[in-house]
Amino acid sequence: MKKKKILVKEEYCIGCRLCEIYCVTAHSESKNLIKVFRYELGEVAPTVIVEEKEYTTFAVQCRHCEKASCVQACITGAMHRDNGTGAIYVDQEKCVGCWMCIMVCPYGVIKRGVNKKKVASKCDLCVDREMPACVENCPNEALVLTEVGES
Amino acid sequence: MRYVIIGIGPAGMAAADAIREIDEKSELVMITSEEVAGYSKPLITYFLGGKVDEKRMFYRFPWCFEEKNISVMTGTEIVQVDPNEKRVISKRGEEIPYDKLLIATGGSPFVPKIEGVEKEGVFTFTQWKDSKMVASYIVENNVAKAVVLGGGLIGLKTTEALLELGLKVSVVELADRILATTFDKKASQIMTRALQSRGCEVYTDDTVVQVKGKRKVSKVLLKSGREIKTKLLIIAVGVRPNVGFLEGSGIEVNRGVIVNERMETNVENVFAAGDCAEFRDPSTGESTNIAIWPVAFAEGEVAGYNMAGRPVKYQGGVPMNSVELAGLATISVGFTNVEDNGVEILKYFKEEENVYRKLVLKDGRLIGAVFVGDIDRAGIYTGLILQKVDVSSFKNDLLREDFGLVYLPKEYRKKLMEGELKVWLE
Amino acid sequence: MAKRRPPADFVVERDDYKCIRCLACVRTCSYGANFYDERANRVFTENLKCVGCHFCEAICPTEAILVRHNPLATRENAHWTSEAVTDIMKQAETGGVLLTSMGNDKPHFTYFDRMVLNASQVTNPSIDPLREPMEIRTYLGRKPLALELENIEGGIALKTRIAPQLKLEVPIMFSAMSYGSISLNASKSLARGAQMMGTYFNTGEGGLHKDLKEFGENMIVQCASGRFGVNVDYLNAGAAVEIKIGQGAKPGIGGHLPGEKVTEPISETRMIPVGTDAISPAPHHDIYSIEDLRQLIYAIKEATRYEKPVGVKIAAVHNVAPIASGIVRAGADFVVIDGIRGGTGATPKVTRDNVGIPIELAVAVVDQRLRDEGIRHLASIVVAGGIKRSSDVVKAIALGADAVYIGTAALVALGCHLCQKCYMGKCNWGIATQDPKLVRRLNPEIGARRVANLLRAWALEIKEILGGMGINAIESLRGNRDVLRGVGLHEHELELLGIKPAGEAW
Amino acid sequence: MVRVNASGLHYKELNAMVRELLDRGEREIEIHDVCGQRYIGAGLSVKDAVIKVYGTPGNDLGAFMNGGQIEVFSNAQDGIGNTANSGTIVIHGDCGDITGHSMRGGKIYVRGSAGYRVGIHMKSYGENFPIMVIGGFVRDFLAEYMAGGLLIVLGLEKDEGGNIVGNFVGTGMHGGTLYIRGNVEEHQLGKEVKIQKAGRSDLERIRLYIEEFCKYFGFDPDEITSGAFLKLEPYTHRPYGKLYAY
Repeated sequence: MKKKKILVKEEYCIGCRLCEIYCVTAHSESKNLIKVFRYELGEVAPTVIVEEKEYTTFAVQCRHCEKASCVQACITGAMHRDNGTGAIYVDQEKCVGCWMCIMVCPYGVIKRGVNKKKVASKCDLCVDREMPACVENCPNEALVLTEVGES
Repeated sequence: MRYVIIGIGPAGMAAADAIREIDEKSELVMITSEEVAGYSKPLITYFLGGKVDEKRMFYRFPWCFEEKNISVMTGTEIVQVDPNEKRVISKRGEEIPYDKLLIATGGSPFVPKIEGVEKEGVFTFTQWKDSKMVASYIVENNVAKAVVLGGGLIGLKTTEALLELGLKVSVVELADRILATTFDKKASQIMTRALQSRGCEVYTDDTVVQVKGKRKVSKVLLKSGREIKTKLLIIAVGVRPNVGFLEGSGIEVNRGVIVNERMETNVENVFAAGDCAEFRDPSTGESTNIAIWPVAFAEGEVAGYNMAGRPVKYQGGVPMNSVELAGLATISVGFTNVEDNGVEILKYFKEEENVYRKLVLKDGRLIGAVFVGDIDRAGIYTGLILQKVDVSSFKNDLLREDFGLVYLPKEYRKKLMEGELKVWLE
Repeated sequence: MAKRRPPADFVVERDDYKCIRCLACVRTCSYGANFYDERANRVFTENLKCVGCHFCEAICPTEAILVRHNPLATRENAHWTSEAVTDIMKQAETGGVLLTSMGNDKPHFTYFDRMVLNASQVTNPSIDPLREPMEIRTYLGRKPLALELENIEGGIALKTRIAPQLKLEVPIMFSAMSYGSISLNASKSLARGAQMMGTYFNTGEGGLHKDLKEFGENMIVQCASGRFGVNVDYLNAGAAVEIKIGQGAKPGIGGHLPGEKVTEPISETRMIPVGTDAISPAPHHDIYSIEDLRQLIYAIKEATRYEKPVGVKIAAVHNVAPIASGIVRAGADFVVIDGIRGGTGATPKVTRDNVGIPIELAVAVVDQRLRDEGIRHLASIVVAGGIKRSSDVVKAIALGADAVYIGTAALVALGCHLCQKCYMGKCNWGIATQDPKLVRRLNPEIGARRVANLLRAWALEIKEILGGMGINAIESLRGNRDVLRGVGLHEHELELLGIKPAGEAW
Repeated sequence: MVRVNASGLHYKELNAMVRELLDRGEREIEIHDVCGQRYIGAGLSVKDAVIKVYGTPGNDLGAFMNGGQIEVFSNAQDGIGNTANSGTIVIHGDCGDITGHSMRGGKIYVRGSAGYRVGIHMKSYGENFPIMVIGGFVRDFLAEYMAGGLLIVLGLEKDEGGNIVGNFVGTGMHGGTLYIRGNVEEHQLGKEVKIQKAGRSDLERIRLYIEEFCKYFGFDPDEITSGAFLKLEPYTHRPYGKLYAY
């Protein structure tokens, strides 16, 4: 199984945070930057996080770990690995918001959903797109999509 | 090869998964005393509160067992393990042979000696059936007020569910504060206030000494002399490893079943994992019985791999809990109540927002963390605790609001980002 | 009295409907021109701080930003231009020499644009470079007048010893830009690009950063008057050594990297203490004559065991032909001539805009002079200074060059928008800066790809043009001025260029 | 020890011969009958090599040198130690212009006097720290653009006008230290240098090099250090900081 993986190239992140904006837009209703800003903010939040300290900046999103603590810790089975893509998704219908996943994720990349649903929200590798929005729109290729594993 | 797993909780299910990862063919039998298999126990309070329906109770749908070629025996209480004959015997007298056995029977509720505790309307709360019974009892008896004995996690999660149902609830806790074993004083205090603000009464340094009423509960008498009118008393003072049936089997039991880092008991081909197991750390000689879901899952996985022949070692865990009560999310990881000399405490409290963070450091390493209100990115701290990372170089950054991976030493971050760190297993 | 303040050079216009307050422009402007007002929830620009680098425009995800020119709107005056007036304002304020960067931006005549190329029609059929062999590989270095062969057992061998050569798969190299004047990521981009395309980049006189050592086979090391970072290991680290006498952007004057830019890594490559000025004297103080130049050329040849070509770079000035002749006679294996449009990281504006001569004339007269003296084969000619498209390369070679150097064109490929503020060290594109936060903006993987793309595209175009003329090897183009015709040039200029006016047949 | 006769050899042949000997592992080479051959020891990088030169070598002796020792038993020409990185050059006679041009490390000891622009653009970096000691006098533009290192003029001989140094001493100097034994007039200095009397710590600092000088040429260090030294240093490391309008 070939598995998509986003590489984070810390040395090339310029801290523009466009990845966040495109992430939000990709997961929005309208898929339009301007409309998202005008009408949909508060309903979607980015699942990529940009960190910044002095000269160091980088974007980080769910690593879709081999041994995923979040999947192990999930009490509802909402957090699961898709056997097709190898990625980890959260089934928001199942999630009860116990935040066990937030407690155990060593990357701190699972968020409490921003909309009325108090359920976990995380990177889904943009399942419905060829290229995750953050990767596609990173102006300096600080996020790079690779495929690991055998085909 | 025939694997037998007693108990279908997280440990049992993780073990089954691990076994099937390696060995798809061999016979695998899972046994539970309950009538349903594959549901998630921590969800029973959510079920009571109406947040989770019947369908979503299932962590694993029955068809998953079929898909993985697992035979499930429900309603089967095991009363004896016979390692000499390599079999287990059920209450009904069935003899089930095994080649490899996993004991993952979890815990059973502890009921203190209280006068009148046998009356109708007194419940423990550890199984789905408890939840169902309480739910129908409330409806049938028009219960408007409940008393919950025990201010620990199960007690409070039950309280939360009862509040959701519109009941008035009084929590009675023997210790001087609620959440005494898992959270620190400040967190307890914040949570107490949050519960109180929702109309919940909290009595600490107190306990129920007598249940009054004819056939059914009508009021309870507290040690302090206070009487509370109630039709419902839920006893949630804790669980004990469910190991009584092992008596005479030769399997070493202390509080729980003693296991080594491969989840092996002293008896060959018999493993134990989860709430019923007591991990004896070979490097320290200390024994721990941490009854939480992630530990049960990890132990179960280790047990499963070893049963199927892949030598894997358990790295040990720390207690950790996450719960949202009265709208306040809280997380506690590791040792948060330590107060000896060698310990350094870092704290951060924003009263108006009910945001509280506390970090416990020892010998330059993080050993505990408490988060109330703002729990975002708490897992980064959990990682630091589990990996025993030396945090002294960035100690002063730990409490920053924007604390994140960027403050970690570059080496650790690099390893982390490349996915080289394994948290639970070696 | 009101404060005399020069007007903002640029105005940043922001479409408030399109602005989504993502603040990418605020976060990334190294000049701090963009700012966000939280209470108004709006993004503004302090136009005076804007240098017109267009980074914000490029990063804005919704195209909400437009950076516009803002010439001083005084009464229109063809003589007292906006530039002339604002320059005076600045100097009246500071009393200093006006500093600038990049190449000459004055509307001097560009001869390349007044020369047209030939193509085959009927006679001498044109060649389709996509299907037929087309050779643009170029060797730089001393060539023998004739080849002597000898019989050996089993065949014939070359008896003549060929001097060391540089082998270029495309006749275009990246000109000298020091680590210090440009960032390490910019250097890495050029180095890797050169490696990808089989050509060379040049270290400039900043010494050699350890990360660039691996590109030695595609590197020319430069030895200039400051001798920064020059030692015997450095001389041997590349494929060739270039002695820099002059540079088109600042003929006759030295260089000066201000102490505040001599950071730890820069100090390491230049081999000077952190924080001290890096002064390159105007002349090499061991070179006051052609004879002295010969001395340095041979000192370097001795130190590199005669294994590497040694070139000399000069600015194109009035006397360029005899000087070039002297350089060749002094033993240079290649001569680099940098025209008046050559770029730089920092130079007095007055020098950049007024000193030197156009490269087209320079290469024509140098080539002619060397031919006349019968020494053209002794050295290759590399032409630099304002080469901006593939046709310039073709025309330069037809005028007598062997290859060209590109500097500005390569930087534009990397992102440069010619804001001419390199000397500020705040380059938003991560090119002319040492600020780690800005340097990381230039991902050398992207940079290398882009400069390689540029060379690949130019190489294809060069082949197209050669094919069109019925020429199948760049060798046949060199000094082949018959393929050029002048349009609207004076007779004497045509004479100097050695070309006929358009309309005149062979 | 090998002996090479340079008589009638072109410098290219001579230097190739020397390099070959070094490559073969020779570590002591005597070159006799040298007559104007240039670049002797250019690029020399063999740390324990010793080259002894008899006769008069040509320009750029020891250029780009990076280790080893060259000893010249007569006068030498221009450009000695040009852009040297390390190594030692000892001249038993006088030498010409731009001695130690741009040198970044290594040592040059000259028994006699030297020409114009001596020590121009000497610089130092890290462990590389150039030292030059001239026994006699030097001409104009001593230590021009000097950016680092240590330069000592002992004034054991004086020029036609009785001076130890010429005019424009330290013009453009922005680093390093220059010590002169004897008197220098204010008008002889470039505007970037300040002058003061050398103190006890200065003398301690230069004593080692004076002793080495005396060791090569047979002088008495006590006698030399008994004279009064002047110390010349630049006012700033940034002489041209305020020249530009942005």
